[in-house]
Amino acid sequence: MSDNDNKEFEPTIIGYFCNWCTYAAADVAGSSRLQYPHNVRAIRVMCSGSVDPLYVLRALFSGADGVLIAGCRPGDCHYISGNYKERRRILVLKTILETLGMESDRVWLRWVGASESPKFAATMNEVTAAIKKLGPNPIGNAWAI
Amino acid sequence: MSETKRKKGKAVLVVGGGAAGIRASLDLAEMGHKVYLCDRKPSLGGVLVHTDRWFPDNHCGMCKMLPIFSRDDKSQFCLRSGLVHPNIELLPMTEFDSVTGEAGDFTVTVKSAPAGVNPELCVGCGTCNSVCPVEVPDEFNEGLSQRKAIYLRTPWLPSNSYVIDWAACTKCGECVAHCPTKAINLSPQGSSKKISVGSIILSTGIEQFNTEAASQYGHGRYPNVLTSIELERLLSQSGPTEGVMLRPSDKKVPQSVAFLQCVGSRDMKRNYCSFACCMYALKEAMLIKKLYPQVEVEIFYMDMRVFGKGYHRYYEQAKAAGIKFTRCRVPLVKQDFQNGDLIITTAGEDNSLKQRRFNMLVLSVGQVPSPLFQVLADPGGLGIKLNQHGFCQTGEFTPVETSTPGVFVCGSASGPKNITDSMIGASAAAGKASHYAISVEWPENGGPSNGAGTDFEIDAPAKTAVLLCDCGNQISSIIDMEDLLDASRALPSVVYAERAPYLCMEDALASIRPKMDHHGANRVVLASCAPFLTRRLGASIDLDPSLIQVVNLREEVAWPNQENPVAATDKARALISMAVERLRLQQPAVMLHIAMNQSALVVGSGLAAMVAARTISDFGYEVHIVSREPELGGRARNIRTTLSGSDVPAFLEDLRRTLANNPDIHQYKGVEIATVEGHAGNFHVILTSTVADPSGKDLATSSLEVGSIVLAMGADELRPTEYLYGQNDKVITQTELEARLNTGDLGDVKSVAMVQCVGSRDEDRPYCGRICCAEALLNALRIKEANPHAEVVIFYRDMMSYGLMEADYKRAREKGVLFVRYDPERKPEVKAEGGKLRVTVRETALPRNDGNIVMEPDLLVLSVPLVPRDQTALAAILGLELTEDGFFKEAEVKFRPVDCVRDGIFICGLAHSPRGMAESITQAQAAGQRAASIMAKGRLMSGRTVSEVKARWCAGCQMCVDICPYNARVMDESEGVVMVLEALCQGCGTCVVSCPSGAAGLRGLSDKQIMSMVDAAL
Amino acid sequence: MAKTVGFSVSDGSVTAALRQLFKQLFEKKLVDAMLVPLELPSRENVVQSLVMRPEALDAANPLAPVLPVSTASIISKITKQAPSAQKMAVVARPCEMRAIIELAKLKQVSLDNILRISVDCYGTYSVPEYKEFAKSAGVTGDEFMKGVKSGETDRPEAALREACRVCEYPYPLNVDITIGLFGTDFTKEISLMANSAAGEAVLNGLGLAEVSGGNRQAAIDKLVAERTRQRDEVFADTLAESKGLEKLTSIFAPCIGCHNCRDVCPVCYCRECVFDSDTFCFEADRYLSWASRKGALRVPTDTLLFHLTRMNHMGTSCVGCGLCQEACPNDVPVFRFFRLIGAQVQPLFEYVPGRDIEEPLPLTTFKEDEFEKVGFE
Amino acid sequence: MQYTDKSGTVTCDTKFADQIRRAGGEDIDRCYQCLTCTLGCPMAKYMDYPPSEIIRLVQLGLKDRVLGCSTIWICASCEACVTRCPNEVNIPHLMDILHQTTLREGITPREPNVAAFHNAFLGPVKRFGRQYEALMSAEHFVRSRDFSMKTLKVAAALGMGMITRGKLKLMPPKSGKGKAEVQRLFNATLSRRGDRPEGK
Repeated sequence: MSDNDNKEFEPTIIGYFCNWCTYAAADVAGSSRLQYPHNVRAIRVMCSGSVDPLYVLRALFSGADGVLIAGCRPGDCHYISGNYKERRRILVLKTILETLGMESDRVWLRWVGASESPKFAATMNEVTAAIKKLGPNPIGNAWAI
Repeated sequence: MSETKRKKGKAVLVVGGGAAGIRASLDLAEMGHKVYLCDRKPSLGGVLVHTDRWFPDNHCGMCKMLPIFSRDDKSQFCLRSGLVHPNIELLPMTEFDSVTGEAGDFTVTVKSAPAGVNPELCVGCGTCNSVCPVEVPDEFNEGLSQRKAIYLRTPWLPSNSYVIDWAACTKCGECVAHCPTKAINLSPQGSSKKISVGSIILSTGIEQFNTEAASQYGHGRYPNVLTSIELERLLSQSGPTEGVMLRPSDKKVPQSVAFLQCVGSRDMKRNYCSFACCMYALKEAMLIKKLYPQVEVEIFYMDMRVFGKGYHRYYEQAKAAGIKFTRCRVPLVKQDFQNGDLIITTAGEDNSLKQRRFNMLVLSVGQVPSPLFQVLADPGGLGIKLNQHGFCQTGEFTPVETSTPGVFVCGSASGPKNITDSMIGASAAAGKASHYAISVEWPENGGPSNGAGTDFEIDAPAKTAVLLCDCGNQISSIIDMEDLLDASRALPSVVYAERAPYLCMEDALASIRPKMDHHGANRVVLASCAPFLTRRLGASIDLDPSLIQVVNLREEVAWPNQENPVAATDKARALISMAVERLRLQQPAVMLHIAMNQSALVVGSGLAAMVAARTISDFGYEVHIVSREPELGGRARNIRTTLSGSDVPAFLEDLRRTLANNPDIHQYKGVEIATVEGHAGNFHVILTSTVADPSGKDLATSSLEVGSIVLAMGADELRPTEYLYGQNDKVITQTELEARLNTGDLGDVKSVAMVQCVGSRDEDRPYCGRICCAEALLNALRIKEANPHAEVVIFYRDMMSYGLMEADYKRAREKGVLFVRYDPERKPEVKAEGGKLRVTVRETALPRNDGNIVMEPDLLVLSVPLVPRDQTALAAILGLELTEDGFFKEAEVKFRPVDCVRDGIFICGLAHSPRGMAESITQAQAAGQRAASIMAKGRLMSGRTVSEVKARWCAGCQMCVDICPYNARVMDESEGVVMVLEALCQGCGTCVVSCPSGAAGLRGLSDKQIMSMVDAAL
Repeated sequence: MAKTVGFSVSDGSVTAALRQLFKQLFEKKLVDAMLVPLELPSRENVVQSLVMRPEALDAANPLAPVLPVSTASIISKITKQAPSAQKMAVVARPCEMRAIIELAKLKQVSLDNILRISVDCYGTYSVPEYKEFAKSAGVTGDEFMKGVKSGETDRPEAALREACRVCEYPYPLNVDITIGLFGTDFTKEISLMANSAAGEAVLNGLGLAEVSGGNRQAAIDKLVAERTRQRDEVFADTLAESKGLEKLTSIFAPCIGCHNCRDVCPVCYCRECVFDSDTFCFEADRYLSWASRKGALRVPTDTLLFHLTRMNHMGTSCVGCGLCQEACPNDVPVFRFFRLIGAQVQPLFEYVPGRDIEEPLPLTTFKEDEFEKVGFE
Repeated sequence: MQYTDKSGTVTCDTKFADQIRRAGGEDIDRCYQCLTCTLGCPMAKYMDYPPSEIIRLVQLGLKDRVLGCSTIWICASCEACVTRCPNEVNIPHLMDILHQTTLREGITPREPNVAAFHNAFLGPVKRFGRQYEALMSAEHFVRSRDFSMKTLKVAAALGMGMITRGKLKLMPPKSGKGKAEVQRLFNATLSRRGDRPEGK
């Protein structure tokens, strides 16, 4: 990427996408030629419920500007209830970050079903715009933590 | 027929690839049969792919149909994207043509439509579509949007290549000129081929009622009159409005929506009920309410047929959500030409006429038999018999068998159905069809697995090849491929990187493994297109799939970034680097299995238990029937005949004899289950006696080792507490009436009143008894038969004469049975006066009079529901959950209706929900098939991505055990640590997160791999 | 099940009365063993000890205001492998008892044959503070209680550990027997309350007369109100000092990654911590790549990540005993953060750690209709 | 079985219901009270019982109410109901049967004017084999017994207008070739009424 300071800040966002729903939506979004920002680097996981808050923290501490976890809509989880359990964990994580003033808004959880490619693209737009607004993740450059 | 005498073919043909066809094919394939699955359309899924969510829980869940065991060689992605199974050969755009031979040895000629696009060459780039000048209405969106003449049938690219609509194609040749892989041929020949199969399953489904035959509703003339499927598209994100409900005329969100029920059903031409429309209307209404709470939604209906498991509760939820219900059949629809609103006349409280205006109107259109049935019925075809309505004729005791031996039917082909019942019928049909086909031999390693013999040594250092696909120029025109090559080569562990114009072409694929060997590479990154597509490619490389990583450069990077090549190249670099990093830490898969005990336990004594037992033993497995009752037969012993006039005692006797004479079937009477330990494949069951004196010979004192368990316990008729039951001997239940009819001691009965929904559909028991309306119809008809002058009045709330039973409802009316609807707020009043019963019911058909019908019947018959026995203890023993109504919970309401959440346990009959006899038999056959199916392989194989425990780290807290939805984690009490039953593990990884230490891990996607990928991404 | 009996105190020594009570439990064969704080011969500390001979109870000092190790950790050590067939009473403070319940849910403690006896708790000193206190005091338990007048506190309060000063659960939740001091004149009589069938059986075995609860609740309410006030002050201070990455980094800057806080935490039960695992072993190149991205890299790495992860893991179960803070060699206010986080996350699930063995751990369960704003549809 | 409401208690007359069924109304039993007929009926708002209720009254054997209602005379036989009825209940035909039954039983029609017209209409048809409007008008005039000046004036004005425009022929129609057939039809129909109620 160019180091040109005048260039608009382009965040790097780690995406944890569920294999069954969100990743399917991502595929359809692509094949429908929906245009959406490039900032999310997706890791395809089997279930949103397998995303450990530690993975989220690790991404933020390593310098990701945001993290998006996306999975099946509530009730649609291929593994019955993984997304419900994830919802609680991410709630705890975001509460901790919020309490400590650590920009909990950098962590996103979204439900995107397999037939929701427009929502997938919209979510990409939404999360990218929101993280852009937040600016670079200060943890990314903090060497002393 | 005995197993040895039966002829067996090499495969099974499944005609029709909707939900039922997929289910039947998967069930057969899992039993080791080769399956041909043909469909007229270019893609599978039938009506399901048009809809996103289904009643009664508003959830998706097609993927839950997919096999639980040995899942690695099969689709492991959304079924909308396609079906992959090593034993299933898909024949898209292919129709049944003709057949010769007989059961066990059919030769079927199937006819494939001319394929203008060669699926082997089509890479799905879509160039053809973009240059095609023809636009026609898109049937995927029910004509609410346009498509080209060369197009994708559904938006889910991975499953299907482009197809040509010959009716629309002008053969201008633009697509041919532009196709980069020369995949298009505008004058292809259709082809036909002969396939040799032992049996055939018809899952051809039904057609949607053509609204031209109901022109009074204005569909097709008035833009804002939609069919229910059209509404599905309007509510779908993959639909023409991206899920925003915009009415067609002015593209505004309608503020009022009305549903008209029974369009194209329950009339003289279609004397049946379409089964699913009440529920799908409720579901659509609920979706609208959820998305647009301010929108007024009203349903105009005649009877709300909420007869299924959980349906009545759903209906109540809908009412609570503010959806309005008005009972009337709207005669016609007018349009306000000023604004496109629809005006209908509806009934007020007192049958007065009310003009109503709605912004949008939805027709709950019925299901009609497919014209294809006529072809199948043709003596030159399969010669199957059709019933009076034009559906495949089946028998009450042979619910999935057609009149032609070796030909079976499931789904709506034998009468309208919903998803649940289609799934049940499909498994039952698969079980039957299975007996006419040989099993494909299961290889030693547990299944056709790719590259299993050529795995690399564990712990050998990672040496990775990176292969970049240009996809013609689809990828390379956006992404700087040379830059990507350089970046890839610089990554740790990468031994070589190169690009190919088309990685998916035969020659490119064939060269991969030799080149890898040449470079000493033992892992490969394929940077090409969607992983679902590339799966096919991966399968043709002779390599353990665990050592292949796919980067989706096309759909994920190039296509969404057509205007931003620099960013796309950046992203591509990151994704490749992540994949390389993941592979660097990846070890070859170790597939594990658990041995299977090939015998089954059936719990229960009724019809369902007996049928399930026979179904399993038909596969040659040992069966143990365990019941608390002293003899088999259950409630069916009291039934002489059914609405279709079947001879129940003869069937029961035959069943009883078959079970008794089979040395592989062991009956344990007067016992119950004390404990169940173990898991699918190896259940250890201990039985205890329920009888005080343990000297009886039949009493089991020993334990049983079984591989699967079928729950088929019965239910009991409710003892009502209302309407003087138990206080007056003229007040009896339907079962008691039936007993009297059977013994003929009904006496000189001249007047009979029946009250429906006694003790059901109320606060205490908010479910429909499902079979009580059928019982009432049957008994009313029998009374009328015996004495045509007898007065028979049925007081009902909603006649649940769903599906083909509608004809019986009509028959009863024609025979003079009077049907009087009562309002649950004003229940019938019953008094005993001077030796007479006096029944007073408000006559709702004459509302203005506010009068009552007063009867002094000789008998008052109460239609009470079946109530499940208290199964709390058994549920706890089995580790299963009960529904709020006390029935056993299935793994998934729609797609896995006979499976339990705990693998290896299946439910049927009244343990699942109240069901009619044919329905119970079907479900028992399905449960039996499923139970036998998991035993078929003799062992259960794990997938490649499974969880594991580092024993030294495990503190034994068992949070993972509690959290695992598959009971794949168990406590090893002797070691104090948790262990994984790999074959049950589905690899979801929830356990890994629940474990605060590093004890739980996911083999194939470890913490370390993920964190390394994160670093690689940044 | 709620039965309250009176136990008279002679000579104004509540400690002597408790020793007598404990001995009676042995004499009447109501228990076979007892885990109870005994004063060390040096008198400098009071530590949990496993007593099987009643005469050892002469050193029992359950009211001594010190908490060197959480009893929950000890009970886990004793019962995890296999519970004893003998009946063992455990005498411990409310926070320890709550941690025991959390560990029982996590299968790290077996409650089989355990009789849980807890005391109303006025707080504890740090071990060094206690050592000072013990120098001048006679029987430390009695000496400490002298400063407490029916729920009023004067002298001891200021020196109490911060965790105790902000504790809103000074009374036991869900134990078998509560030794009630709040709202009683404990120089004359204390009350024993049974909260379970097992507890009631023991009280019946002692053959004591039933008494009314007195004004216990009022005393509790008063104390809790005061402590909640102090808690909120501490929360406010903590937030003022730490909110935002920069301040947070500086607060945690003294952390040397010794993990003492984890080791003493009663509910941090892992056999081995994920931070000691393979997941956190990296090649040199990985360290260098981080350093290159940030310009420099503090080592040992991940000190703040460690604390955040522990908050994620234990935040819902933290009972607020404060031992983590005691254990920190560099005075990182770890406890303050854990209490703060606990106070945020536990109410989300209406969860009070240690309240009820039947309540599932919040992260092992879910409801379908909840938190719809998180990951909204 | 009885039916009771504000206006009293009636014992259901099953024989009456059977009589109507035998007279060609057996299709009423197919009715499931969906109200399509009622909601689509252009005359419903003028009726005392909408069509769906007429069916139920017949089923219940509430003879007096059915035969004494205005609905059966108000029905315009437009056939909108039977066209849309899912059970193809021929309601206009039912109405005809009920007309005949009322007249035959000597019950005073609730809408005498309509009944009068009914008879006035059929009289000339039977006599001439086709309609003779002038005679029909005269007969209706007499049968309806409404000799008020107001009615006379309206009728005179209407009649004159029609006569001058050639819409109302004063001369009787010539006995055409259809006459015999029509009369045969009448006779055949009447002779088939073997099922008329006892004593009538």
